[in-house]
Amino acid sequence: MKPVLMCREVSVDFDGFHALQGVNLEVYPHEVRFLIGPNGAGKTTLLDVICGKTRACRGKVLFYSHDITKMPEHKIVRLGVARKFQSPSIFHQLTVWENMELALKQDRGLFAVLRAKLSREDRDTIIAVLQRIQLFDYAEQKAGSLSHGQKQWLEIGMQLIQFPQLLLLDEPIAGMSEAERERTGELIHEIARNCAVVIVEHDMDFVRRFSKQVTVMHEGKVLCEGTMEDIQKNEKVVEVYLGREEKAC
Amino acid sequence: LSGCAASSAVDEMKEKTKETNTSETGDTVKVGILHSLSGTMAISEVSLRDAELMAIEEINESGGLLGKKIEPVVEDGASDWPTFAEKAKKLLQKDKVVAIFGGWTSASRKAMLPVVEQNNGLLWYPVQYEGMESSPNIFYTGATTNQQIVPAVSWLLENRGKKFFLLGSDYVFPRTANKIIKAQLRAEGGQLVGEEYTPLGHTDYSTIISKIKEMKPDVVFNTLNGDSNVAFFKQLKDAGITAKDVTVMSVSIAEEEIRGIGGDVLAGHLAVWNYFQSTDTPENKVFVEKYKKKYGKDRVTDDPIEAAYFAVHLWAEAVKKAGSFDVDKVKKAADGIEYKAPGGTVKIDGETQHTWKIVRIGEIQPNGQFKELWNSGKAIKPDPYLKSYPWAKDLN
Amino acid sequence: MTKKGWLYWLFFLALFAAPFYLTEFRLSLLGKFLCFAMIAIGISLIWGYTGILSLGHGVYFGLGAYCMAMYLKLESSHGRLPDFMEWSGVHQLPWFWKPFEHPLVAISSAIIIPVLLAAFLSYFTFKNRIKGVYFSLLSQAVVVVFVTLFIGKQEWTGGTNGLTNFSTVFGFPLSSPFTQIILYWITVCLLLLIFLFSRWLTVSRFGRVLVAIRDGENRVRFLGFNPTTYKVFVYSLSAAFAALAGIMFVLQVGLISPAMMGIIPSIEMVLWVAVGGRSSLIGAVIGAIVTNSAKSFFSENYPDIWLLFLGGLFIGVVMFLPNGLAGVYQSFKQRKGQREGKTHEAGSHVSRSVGGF
Amino acid sequence: MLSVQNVTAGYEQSVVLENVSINAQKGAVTAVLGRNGVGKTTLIKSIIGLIKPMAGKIEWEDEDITSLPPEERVRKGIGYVPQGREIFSTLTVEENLLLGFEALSKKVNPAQILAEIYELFPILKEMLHRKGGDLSGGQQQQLAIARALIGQPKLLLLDEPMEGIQPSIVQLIRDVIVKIAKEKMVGIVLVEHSLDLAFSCADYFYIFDRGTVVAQGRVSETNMNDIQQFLTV
Amino acid sequence: MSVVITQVFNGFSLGSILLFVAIGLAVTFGLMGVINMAHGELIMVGAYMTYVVQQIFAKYAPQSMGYYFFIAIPVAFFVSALLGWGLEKILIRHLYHRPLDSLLATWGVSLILQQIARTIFGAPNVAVLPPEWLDGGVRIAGVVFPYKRLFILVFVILSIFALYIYLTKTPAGRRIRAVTLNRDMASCLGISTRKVDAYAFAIGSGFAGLAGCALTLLGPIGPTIGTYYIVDAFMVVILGGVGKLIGTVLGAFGIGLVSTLMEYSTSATMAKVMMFALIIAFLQWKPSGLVSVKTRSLD
Ligand SMILES: Nc1ncnc2c1ncn2[C@@H]1O[C@H](COP(=O)(O)OP(=O)(O)OP(=O)(O)O)[C@@H](O)[C@H]1O
Ligand SMILES: Nc1ncnc2c1ncn2[C@@H]1O[C@H](COP(=O)(O)OP(=O)(O)OP(=O)(O)O)[C@@H](O)[C@H]1O
Ligand SMILES: NC(N)=O
Ligand SMILES: [Mg+2]
Ligand SMILES: [Mg+2]
Repeated sequence: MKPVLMCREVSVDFDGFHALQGVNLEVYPHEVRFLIGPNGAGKTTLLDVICGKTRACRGKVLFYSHDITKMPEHKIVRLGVARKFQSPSIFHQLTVWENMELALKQDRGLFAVLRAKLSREDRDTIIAVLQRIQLFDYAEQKAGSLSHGQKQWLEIGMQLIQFPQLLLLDEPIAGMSEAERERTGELIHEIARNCAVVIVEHDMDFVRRFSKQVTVMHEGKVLCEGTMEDIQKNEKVVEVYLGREEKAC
Repeated sequence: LSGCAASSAVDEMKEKTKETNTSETGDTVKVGILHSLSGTMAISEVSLRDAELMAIEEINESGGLLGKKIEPVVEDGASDWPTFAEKAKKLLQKDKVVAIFGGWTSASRKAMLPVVEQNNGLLWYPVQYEGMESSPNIFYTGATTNQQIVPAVSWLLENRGKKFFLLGSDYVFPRTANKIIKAQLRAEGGQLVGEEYTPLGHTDYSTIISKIKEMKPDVVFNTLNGDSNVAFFKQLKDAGITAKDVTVMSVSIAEEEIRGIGGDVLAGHLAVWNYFQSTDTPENKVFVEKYKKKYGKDRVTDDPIEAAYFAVHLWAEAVKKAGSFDVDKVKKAADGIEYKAPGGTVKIDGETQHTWKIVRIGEIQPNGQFKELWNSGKAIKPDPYLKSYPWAKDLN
Repeated sequence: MTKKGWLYWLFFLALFAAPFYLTEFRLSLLGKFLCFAMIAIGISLIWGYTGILSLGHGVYFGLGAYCMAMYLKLESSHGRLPDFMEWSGVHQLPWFWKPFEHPLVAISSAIIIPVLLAAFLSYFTFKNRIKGVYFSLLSQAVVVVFVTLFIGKQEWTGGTNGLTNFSTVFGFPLSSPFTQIILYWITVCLLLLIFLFSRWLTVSRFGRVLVAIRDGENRVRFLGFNPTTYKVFVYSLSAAFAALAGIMFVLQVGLISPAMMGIIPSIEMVLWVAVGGRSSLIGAVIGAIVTNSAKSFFSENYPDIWLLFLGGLFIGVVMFLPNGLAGVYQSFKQRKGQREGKTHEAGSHVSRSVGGF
Repeated sequence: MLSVQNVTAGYEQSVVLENVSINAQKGAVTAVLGRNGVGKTTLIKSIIGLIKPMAGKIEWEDEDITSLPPEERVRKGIGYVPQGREIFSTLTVEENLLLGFEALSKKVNPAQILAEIYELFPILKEMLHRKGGDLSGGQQQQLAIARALIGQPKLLLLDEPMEGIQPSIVQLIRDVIVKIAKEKMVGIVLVEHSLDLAFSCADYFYIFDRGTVVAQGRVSETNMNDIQQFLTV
Repeated sequence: MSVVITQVFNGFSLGSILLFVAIGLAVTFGLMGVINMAHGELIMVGAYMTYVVQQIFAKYAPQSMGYYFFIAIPVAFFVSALLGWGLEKILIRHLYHRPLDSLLATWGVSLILQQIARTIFGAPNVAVLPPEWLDGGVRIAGVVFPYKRLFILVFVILSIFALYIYLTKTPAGRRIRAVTLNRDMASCLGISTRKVDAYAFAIGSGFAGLAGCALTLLGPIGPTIGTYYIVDAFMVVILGGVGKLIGTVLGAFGIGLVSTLMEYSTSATMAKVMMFALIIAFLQWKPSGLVSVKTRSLD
């Protein structure tokens, strides 16, 4: 099977600080790939490189057969790469509904948008997604007045509605309660039926529960890859990341 | 909004019903005073308003005009040309003034010109300017080029030297003036060693002063306007150039401007005008005394102030002669009218609607006053198109 | 919605009928203010909706006005060289003046030139992701460049004096009240068209993209929109409005000079919109009319100290009416709505309602 | 110690907290639990003073602080780690830390306090001269906690302090929380989503739903499973 | 050769003036984010204060006239600072969360201040006679370096140095920067943001006053002088890069040198056009100025 995403020897420098040093990563369709690693390992930076926010100084990023290493952000998105940021980034002045409407999969050209009408299906899709993320009751509210967790949900919703082929999630369950984590996890697996997902997460219970394949990063490099069990056995991972207690679980 | 429009509509409607042709109903007659009271030009123009108001007061004190009191309507042109046009229109159409006294910059005059022509109004413009104009609805009481610049250049060539450096603000008056000066230099054997223009409001002259130093001219002919003069002269002095090294002849620096620069800084430099506060006539003694008494003893009079002042009196004389405030009649009557102005007798030239004036060259003293070095003796006939100067033939 | 719609139509009807209840002078002022209102709508689009504060719209207004004025100048020169060129020592009409003998060329370039300039500048500026105050001040630099050039190139532009003293347009005398009233009506029609068009833009999804750009431009990118395209489009559109305003301004006022395209007028344009309420189109229109009426009123009645009143007005609006005059109406409506709407749950209806107008 | 009495608070258009009363004691960890959007952050912001309550009273060490601005509450010994970190992004890590000293009115030896902090969060020492905004999410969170600790508060408000922090450091921070509570007799209000985590260090808990307290009690006397119901939908 | 030296000196001299008018703005705009259109009028206040001090000296202490400038400097600073402080207390304070509104309000303030100056001091310019010991200049290799220019150069360098130290090396400066970055969080760390805001704005305004004082040596003093400098001052700050003093310094001297050079080889008008066109072009290349503070945050 062809990978959805292929990172080859991706490196990033920030004024001499090597945030990524030759990262290789392959993600296959329908895969849910967890990305873990100590704070500052470079996980967010890697996602940034994939979605075009940060430019790699070396290496290549391929999305299917497209070389997206140097593509402008919006073109990458149009190819089908969606990204949820670590801190919620939604449009505060627009209502929840309007946020969803903008995120709809659509022709994002100027003239298409000028003519755009909300079709019945679009409306149904939005309503369905809103219900799924439990924000239907808030549809008319300004997104800025949602609580932190609700904003997280809204942003996830906005990614869902794009029906992407690759979904990048940076700590999607931060600030969610246990039940909600559960639901998010299920949601992610549901999504994975149609697309590949890369998730950065620090909650080990969550990772354990929902992961198949986990990639561990450390100091800008991939430390190891494997199932959660494999990884828990890795001394180095325990030392730099999990800590003794986690291992014991 | 519709409420606001409606209410203004109501008062307009009232106006419309009682509307007659002019404002001379009752026992007052309105005249407009339109100068910049705010913005960059206010530094010069506010004094003109004061002078005009004083003249109006004089006329009213001596019984008014044709049995009516003159009522001035003051408007602010705000140093903005479209505003001048708008206010002129307002004065003529709404207030029905019989005459407007106003303007300083040529741009403001050009903006008012179509308005007064279309509404058949009367504008009295009191400042020296670049000539090449003679509107049937404007009277020009400031000097035109042959009453200021042309004689000054001749005098300089005779008395100070041949090498001229031209410095001016980048707008119509200096550019036109310099074009004339260049033609005159060619005709009278002068030499042009440099010509520079700076944007209005320019305040750093170090580079230009370096150029002046390099060119070593005998004379800098200065047509800078407004605040730039302050910067130029202060910095010229700092650069160690005194009036002995290079004489600067200015056409826009009068007593009022000197006050804002400091007489020390300017001492020894020259200016050409038709009037100085120090001009020795009996009329001037009275005028200066009155002006200071009215506006404060630290105030000074100068050429544009005088021209604004006697403009009101000239108009009054013309009205008296016409026996009417009607614009056409006043215009007709104005030809040849004389008035003993503080700077000497002035006379209206009916053909060009400019005034005959005496030309004076003065040297600036540390106390901010002028010492007259030369004058033309008799009033010179205005010639805005320089028709009587052969070298000026191909200027237009 | 319908009630609001009624108010709009009433407002424009009142404008239409103005020649019947205003004197010639007041009508000419109102005509001028309506030109300003056109600019204000454009600024509301870019500032209120998209978050781009331009301090340089005087340039687009000025260019439009100059193009029209060139035609008028040539028409009133009757084949001779325009007067200011004669004084400036130009002996032949410069080549780029020639096309402006044709009214259609003049009018179309009055729109096209400013729009091209706006598109050119904004394309590079937005592509290079210059935004916020950087953009505002950069647009101010553009003003300085153009004003200085227009003043410096006196022989081509009339310098500080600008272009003035026109007599006719298409053979009709500009000074006749009849011509002025026709021009006024054309202005009202254009304003109405601009208003309707802008309103259509803002209530569409396009309008929401603009607001999203204002909220967070980078986030918009990650939804697959290219903000540059959108920003260049609205910016150029607002330049077109300003240019149109310039054309009508010259026809009605009979004068254009660099002072009208300078820094101060450019800032004032923004002030009108702020006074009216920046994210409200009708607010912008009302702001332009009210601010300029206030300016006229204060300066006519208190020529010596009117700046104090005007300054006070700006401060007062900012302090007490953060959303401008339109904000007053909206908060009034909201308070009323809150009283009435307590009963039904928020969000129970997903019908589209669009914020602001 | 800290006593929030019948507080009603919210934002311009909406009331979020209604008639909420809670207490927090010195030397104890008080956990505040609840689903998303129930008003936990609003409560914390009311305590620190970023939101003015519409009704009710907040007392700290038997003094009414309801109408004091945040800075004065902080100087009275209340420390705050906000949700979302709120690092000064263009200031260096060092400057961010130094700002922590603003809360202290008495003279202290900064070097000693900083040394303790570096021991706790070694990564911060490495990044001392980097801009706060350039740090990774977890690094910023550590910085935010460190910054609050520097002020040596007597009451520490922690709004989801573990968000985005790697597991080994989560354990560390939890230990720190317990330690300063017990050893330095600091009162701690901890907003936390993970029931496990909260119960592993808290003494007392409050559970919120829709802006009111729906359950409260001692951790030692409560069965975790009993309260799960409040946290699920 | 002497031409080159003169022009370079002129460039630095122009740069020093630009820097002076921009220092205060670097604080109020660059750091605090207030688009202070009344900055020019604060300069004006400084200039008028210098005039007032001179008048007082002329009246009461004509024998020590030479030293009036040393009194004028602090007076200009403190009066402008006080005005800025009041402005912040009454007006700006309400506008921190609406930065672009500050443009509108301060524009109103500038209109009012101009009108007040016109009412108090009259519409025409007033004259300040520079102290005699600043007359003349040193002559080195045939080139005259006027004392006033040198004085301003030294004065501005000292001012910027003092400001730099204050902002980066003192807790007070750190507080200012923290407050301007995140007002709420700063107050939650125990900083009293109101005080800090007012002080910072007062300091920025005070520097505007100093600039006004220095400008009396070279230029006009009238109600509208502020309008001549305001645009240049903003250009210097954005060219240098918002939020960094060193950028402001580079921006000022850069503009000074380049525009003097261009003025020498073309004309003042063309130099102005080209200078502004260059600034526009330069920002295309470096959108956040010569020295920029970027972080990875999304916006
Ligand atoms: N713009 C930048 N300038 C300097 N250093 C940076 C910049 N961006 C990131 N870094 C550094 O690069 C490293 C990787 O950061 P990144 O955000 O990718 O970490 P992360 O793995 O997402 O960590 P976390 O789990 O804490 O979110 C960090 O040490 C961070 O300080
Ligand atoms: N700035 C605001 N303006 C208006 N309403 C707000 C604002 N911030 C939060 N709210 C509303 O207040 C309610 C409570 O928010 P709060 O942030 O206190 O929740 P929380 O319990 O901290 O949730 P989370 O676990 O997601 O952080 C939410 O419903 C939210 O919509
Ligand atoms: N007419 C003048 N001096 O502009
Ligand atoms: Mg991260
Ligand atoms: Mg919260």
